[in-house]
Amino acid sequence: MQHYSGFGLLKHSLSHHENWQRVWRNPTPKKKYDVIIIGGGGHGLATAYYLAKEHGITNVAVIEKGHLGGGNACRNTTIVRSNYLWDESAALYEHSMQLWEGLAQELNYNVMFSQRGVYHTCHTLQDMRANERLVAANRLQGIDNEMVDAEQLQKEIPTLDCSKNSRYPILGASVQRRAGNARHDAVAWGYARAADALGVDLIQSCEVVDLEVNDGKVTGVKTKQYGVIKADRVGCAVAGNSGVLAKMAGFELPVESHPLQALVSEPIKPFLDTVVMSNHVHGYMSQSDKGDLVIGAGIDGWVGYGQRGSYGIIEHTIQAIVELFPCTSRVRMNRQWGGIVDACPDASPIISETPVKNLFFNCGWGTGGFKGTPGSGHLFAHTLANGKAHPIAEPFSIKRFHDGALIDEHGAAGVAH
Amino acid sequence: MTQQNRLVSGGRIDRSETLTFTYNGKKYQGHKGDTLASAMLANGIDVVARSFKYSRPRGIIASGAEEPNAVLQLGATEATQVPNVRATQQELFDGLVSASTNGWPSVDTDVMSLVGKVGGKMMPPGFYYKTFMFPESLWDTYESMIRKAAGIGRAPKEHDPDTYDAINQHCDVMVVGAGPAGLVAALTAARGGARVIIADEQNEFGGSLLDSSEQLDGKPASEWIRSIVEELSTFDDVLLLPRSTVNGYHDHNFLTIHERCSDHLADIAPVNSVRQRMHRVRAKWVVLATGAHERPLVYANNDVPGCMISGAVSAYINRYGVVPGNELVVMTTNDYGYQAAIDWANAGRTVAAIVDTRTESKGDRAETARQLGLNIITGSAVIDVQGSKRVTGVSIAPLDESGTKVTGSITKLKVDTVATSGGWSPVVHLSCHTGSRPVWDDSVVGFLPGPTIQKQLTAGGINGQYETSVALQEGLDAGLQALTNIGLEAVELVLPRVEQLTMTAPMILFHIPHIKPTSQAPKQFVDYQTDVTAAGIEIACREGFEAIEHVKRYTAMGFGTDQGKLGNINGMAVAAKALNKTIPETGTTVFRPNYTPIAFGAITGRHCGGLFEPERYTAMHKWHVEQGALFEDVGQWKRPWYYPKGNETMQDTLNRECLAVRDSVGILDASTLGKIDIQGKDAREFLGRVYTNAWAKLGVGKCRYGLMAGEDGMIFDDGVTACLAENHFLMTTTTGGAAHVLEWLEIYHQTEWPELEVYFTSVTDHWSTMTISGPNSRKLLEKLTDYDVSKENFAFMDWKAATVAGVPARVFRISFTGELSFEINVQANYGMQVWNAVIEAGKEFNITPYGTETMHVLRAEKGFIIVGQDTDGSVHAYDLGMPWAVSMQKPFSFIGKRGMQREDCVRPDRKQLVGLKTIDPNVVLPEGSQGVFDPKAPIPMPLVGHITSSYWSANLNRSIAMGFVKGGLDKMGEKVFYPLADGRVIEAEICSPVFLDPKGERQHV
Amino acid sequence: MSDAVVENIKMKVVANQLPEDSEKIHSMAESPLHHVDLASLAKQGLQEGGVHFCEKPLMGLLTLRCHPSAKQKTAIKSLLGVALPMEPLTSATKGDVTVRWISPDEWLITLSGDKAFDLESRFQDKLEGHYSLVNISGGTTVFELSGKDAMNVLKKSTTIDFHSKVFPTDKVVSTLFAKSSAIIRRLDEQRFELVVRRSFSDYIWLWIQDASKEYGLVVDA
Amino acid sequence: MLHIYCPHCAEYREEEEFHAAGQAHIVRPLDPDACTDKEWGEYLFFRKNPRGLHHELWVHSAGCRKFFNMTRDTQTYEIKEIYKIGEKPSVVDSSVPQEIASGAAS
Repeated sequence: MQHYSGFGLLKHSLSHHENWQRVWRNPTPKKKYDVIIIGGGGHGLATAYYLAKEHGITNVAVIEKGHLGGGNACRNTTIVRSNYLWDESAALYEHSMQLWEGLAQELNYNVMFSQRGVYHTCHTLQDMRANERLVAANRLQGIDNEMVDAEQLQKEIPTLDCSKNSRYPILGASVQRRAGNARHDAVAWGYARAADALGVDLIQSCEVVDLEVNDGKVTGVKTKQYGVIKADRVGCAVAGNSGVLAKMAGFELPVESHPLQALVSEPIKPFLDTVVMSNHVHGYMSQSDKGDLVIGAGIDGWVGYGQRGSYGIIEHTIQAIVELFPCTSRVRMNRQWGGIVDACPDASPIISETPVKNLFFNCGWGTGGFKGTPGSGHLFAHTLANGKAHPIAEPFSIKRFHDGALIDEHGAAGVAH
Repeated sequence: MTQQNRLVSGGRIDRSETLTFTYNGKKYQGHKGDTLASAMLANGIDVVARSFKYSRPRGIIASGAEEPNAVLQLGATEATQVPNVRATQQELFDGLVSASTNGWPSVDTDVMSLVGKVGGKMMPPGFYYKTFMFPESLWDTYESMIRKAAGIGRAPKEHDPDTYDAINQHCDVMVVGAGPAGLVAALTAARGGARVIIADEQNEFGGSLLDSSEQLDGKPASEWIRSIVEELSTFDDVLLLPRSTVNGYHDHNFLTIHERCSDHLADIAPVNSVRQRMHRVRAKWVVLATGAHERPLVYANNDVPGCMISGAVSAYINRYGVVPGNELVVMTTNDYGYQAAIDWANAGRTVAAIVDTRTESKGDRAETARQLGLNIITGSAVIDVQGSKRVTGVSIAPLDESGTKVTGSITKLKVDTVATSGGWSPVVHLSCHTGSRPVWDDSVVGFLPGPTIQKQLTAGGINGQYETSVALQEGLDAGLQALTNIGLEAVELVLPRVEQLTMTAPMILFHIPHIKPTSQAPKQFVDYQTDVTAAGIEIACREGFEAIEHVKRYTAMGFGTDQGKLGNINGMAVAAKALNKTIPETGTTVFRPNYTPIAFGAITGRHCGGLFEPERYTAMHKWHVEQGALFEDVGQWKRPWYYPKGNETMQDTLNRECLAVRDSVGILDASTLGKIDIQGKDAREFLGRVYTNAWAKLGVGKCRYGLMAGEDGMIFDDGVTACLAENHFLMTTTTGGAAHVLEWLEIYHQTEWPELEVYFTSVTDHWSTMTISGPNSRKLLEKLTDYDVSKENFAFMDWKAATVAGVPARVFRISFTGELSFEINVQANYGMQVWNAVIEAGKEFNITPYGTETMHVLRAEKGFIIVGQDTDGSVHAYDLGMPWAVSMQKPFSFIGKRGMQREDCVRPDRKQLVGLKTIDPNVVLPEGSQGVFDPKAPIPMPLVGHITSSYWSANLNRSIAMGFVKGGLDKMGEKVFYPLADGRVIEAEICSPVFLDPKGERQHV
Repeated sequence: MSDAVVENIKMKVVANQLPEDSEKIHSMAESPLHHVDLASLAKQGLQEGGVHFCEKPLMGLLTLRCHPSAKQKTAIKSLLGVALPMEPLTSATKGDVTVRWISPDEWLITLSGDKAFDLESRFQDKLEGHYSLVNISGGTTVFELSGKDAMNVLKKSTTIDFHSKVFPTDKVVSTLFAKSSAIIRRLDEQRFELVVRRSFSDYIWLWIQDASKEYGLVVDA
Repeated sequence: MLHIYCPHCAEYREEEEFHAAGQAHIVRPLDPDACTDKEWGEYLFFRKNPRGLHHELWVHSAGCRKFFNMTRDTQTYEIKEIYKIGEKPSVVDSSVPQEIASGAAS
């Protein structure tokens, strides 16, 4: 793998950048792999990378029907945090957070992970209780999280309206200072480049049309472009298509796919160097290194695979942002788009074995997918390598929807963005 | 300062009205009818911006929404600042203040440009992914540097003084674009009796006709436009919206239109009027007549001020009477390009040459050019440009047939303006918003709207039809088709005569070769605003970013505020060449709302400030305000939180209110509790199915507390329900849960048990509810009613119809405080007066109004739960230690029964709600504190449950708390430790949550 | 138990909710916008404008829920003096009684405030079978918007199409109004009636003032 | 923005007036106590979630407050049909087993 560095840039600039290597190959698939990962998004690529790096399994293919990182990986609002409530999810997302730290160096690809802090504003006593509960839990779980009062908050974020006269005055906030943003495309590309360098075949524009299942056991995948490709184990990391894949395998999931919208303003001079989320007025915002205000909108209430939702959601979100940041009223919205989130009833993901032997699913991340990418890949790789879940992943089995051991993250944290 | 580029006559500007505007602190003049851009060009302003990455000087390229460079900061005051306004779309008004956004010390002399020159080579696409990684610790520093360079304009620091509006519209036919095609389509539909809306982003209707010197019926186009607009305005059912951009085309023919009502008049809207208005349109049929954008050609140094697209040159001359230079060279791949030269020559300025990349053109426009004696160089191209802040000359060289390489020697020409035309790109943006992908068409050399399920028609330029005569015909056809589709009769309409010009086929060429390979040639810009060059795209492809989406994301092509209107197609062509694929093979381009940017304020409309969300008030709200109550937001309700007196602290107030209730009597406004009237012979059965406890035997005149669970067994609401009569009940719910509970009852009735005879009606707002609580509450009530409210006649958990303060009331003897309590319900129109009467009568008992906080303390002293505070959707009745509220014997398997019996729900070590007494009675545990059994355990510590409710109890003169503890119900007397943020570890003992009057004697007196 | 006993069991509760003496009815009652003192606003405010507003306070409003059998229909007609409108989104008026279709099994009845109890008791006596009639007079109030721009204010506040082709006089819709809700009926070309919930009436009043600014709002006492 | 025909109000209204209530035709087991944890879990949480034709339960929450069913294409968002509670869909995906359209009260 060609090493990236400032000196490299200088060197290449002398040769007019004509000698840069390809970041990944374009292989034609082999007849058989030890592991096939369906889905070339952040989670699939991370899984492939850790399979090769941590478990030495390199006879691996990632099969992507479109292009790498073309799904939710490039459609999210790039927020990374680990301050979840329950021990199980806190452990999961903190595992991910620790992989985020140092990821750029590990991949030799600058994923621009910026630990600029994430604030959850509180607008009611109920909000305050929920966040104080969260902070207290996180501290004992070994996750940084703290409360700040409205006065302190106003100092830290001057453009945020912390006055008493708004409809739902801000009473305080919890803040995880290690949390922040990362460059979403770079995460997918960085993992892809590193996985490819370790020998993983990244097969783009290859659509899986069926799963080859013999007496309850998966033995390969049927693709539109290359026919059947055999595999000992198959892992699905296809956010937005989990239901479709499950249908191929002949079972249903406790998952519904909904449009999740986001939008950006035009680039303006940075005035917000952190991330602010309000579950009560339903809006959250950060400002990218390009100057765009990156704003997350709500989830549409109905199943939708169209990568677009309803305009009403955009209206409500922008109303919330103007309520929180009155100075944005004359700023202009540039572009909106939508992703497809696979939402579980308890707002926690599934990393699990399935009714079909050797077939494993990693899905249902809801709005937690991006921040979970490294951890998800790391744990799913463990599952695929050993045929059983890593202790951190165990609670996230499909089984919990039968025995009732749910990990309900919206109960306490409102909308679990 | 003189407008040196202004023609003495011609154009659609009003020379009699001179307007003064400011650019970068300097005053200039323009005329009514100018855009900021045309006025700047009239004044000979060349440099309007510095480029994002390389800080190169940039000038105005286009005349409309596609302009990438002239993006300015507007606003005369801090509060009225608007970032990133496109000068080509901003009408000039007197006193307009504008400024360029980048460049230090000024946009004309920018020191960063040196960095750009030197460092530019170090900044290929994605360079930041490849560096700033070492040492890891420095990333924050690197990033703050990057952020300093970020952004174009800036947000204001003060609150927006303007108001915005949104209005909903419905129509049969929505016509987007008021060019020749759109106007005819609209008129056809209108004459047929359709309800029509026609919107155009420009200040006046006419579209391309406004920019050209074309004649219709032998008269100037403007006269035809006027006649059409005049007729359209005579129809009641036609809405004409100039200055209105259709920004989004959403599912089921829902469109959003952004109307600028006052941005052309002043910085701030006139009194009582709105600055901008969103129209939310639901249309039966949509006619897209959005026209086309001209493509510039990609050639070396094509960003030097003075390089423009040829259509824009014509527009500035014909519409604004401005010639943006003196010597022009035109480079074109098609006949349209000639028009700029013709208009330029007719304006009396020098055309140095027309450089046609084709071997020849026999078209009418070329013929006209020849007759004007213009110098036409064929089979050649402008391969390079000289000059930095303004074009000083160009290099012209012959190309091979395919246009891929330079074949001969270079001739230099001295010019100050370069106009190029690479053909036109249909404006298919809106047709893509609902997921339809555009389709490449070789004959059009562009993308056309793809198949869609929307009820959509298209006409004119969007179909690749750029001749006025054809556009008019397509407009007519679209109008007629729309009429037929909605079942209306067509009415005849005669189209104007337009000269049909002959044309020679265009050459398919996007990227002009240089004598050096692209990687070594001077920068050839594809996307100006994001500084994406042809070389950059080649690098991306070379590195393996082959999908067009990869190319765009890696290079940032199309991510500017113009969203690649000029650059995307050229970029795809360059990528296609690099990957040696055709353009369709390379991919297609998707567009998303907005077509052009919209102020957040406009989308917010009136839903801001005091109208962001409703504030719900009870009938006694005014009284609470007058008493100086502080309020708690509960759902949308404003509930009195506590009533501070003098300089009491909050705790002082709570102590006073709490003691008053236990010692004498207090009064609470409980009107916000949800109330549902339930009638029908199966009402009782229904209650039995939706509550966890039994209702079969509840007698008339009796009340009972009930818990409501979901099918998963988890508690989501609770409340007291009274049996008013055999078939008639009144259910109360939590304040926040009222709407949800009503819908919950309805969904089960409508979808699962329609056979049950029962009706539910919300009466939350109908009743004013005031709770008088405390040992003196009976004495107080006696003063207000003749009804016998003695213990004997009015038992605990009974309700009675009685007249209170002269008003018929329903009085419930129920208690949430554990004291003797009466809940008086009267028709809300009488609430205020009855409340006053109670307060008056209560004076002798020193009646004390108390708010939600005191209510919470009092109920906690009794161990009563509050759903939402002591529950979080993950606990069932047994977790709450309320088995008495569950009746497993009920014949019908009530909602929640099966759920709460799942494997995980019957674990003995579940977190259970218990009382907690701190060992130090003076310490109040913070709510939310997390408990552990072993305070010495290493982090992460095993958490055993959190504190849900915790208060100082003035009555018990100690702190009290409720919280969850793993297996807590079997751990009475055991210790739990709460390590706090400040390092303290609070020790508490598990106890019953009933801290006061465990026998319940006080409420039974 | 014997039928005789069943007779005596009270099936539903109907009680007069207004003070006995008519003096008190008026002196004690306060409509939701009482504190706004519209009367003074009417005097002080604009006398001309595109939008007129007034509150019709203290009316009698009742919700009728029923799947009426033929027998019940006849009974209800004689009780109300007008037949239940069975066509969706229609209303019927006779004297001071207006009945609005709300849903296939729900109607909103308005009449003068002091007659609500009488109507309730007559239903109790005369109407047999399954139904529910609930007095919601205290929880609801009635606004009237009129004037040449009244429809524009409604278009800003709801997504309903008010074009007379599709929204003739007497048509009724239940819909969202800004971020609250309202039952809207057209009284004539330029007059509309809004039935709104008490707790939201302040919000809706504020909204109407704001949305009417550009046309000029006249308060009618 | 969906434009939805309310079968009770008999006219089209904007999406804002409605709430989606999830997959239609999920019948509450007649004898919950006889269900295994697995069966109850499936009833509670497991859904078809199809890309394509979907039978959904909606309520006209801001209008007549009545629930009804809708067959909608989750890819194109096209509404294929609206039908009342207790009725069966006429537009069905042949690859979907028919039990969804049988007997279900909702």
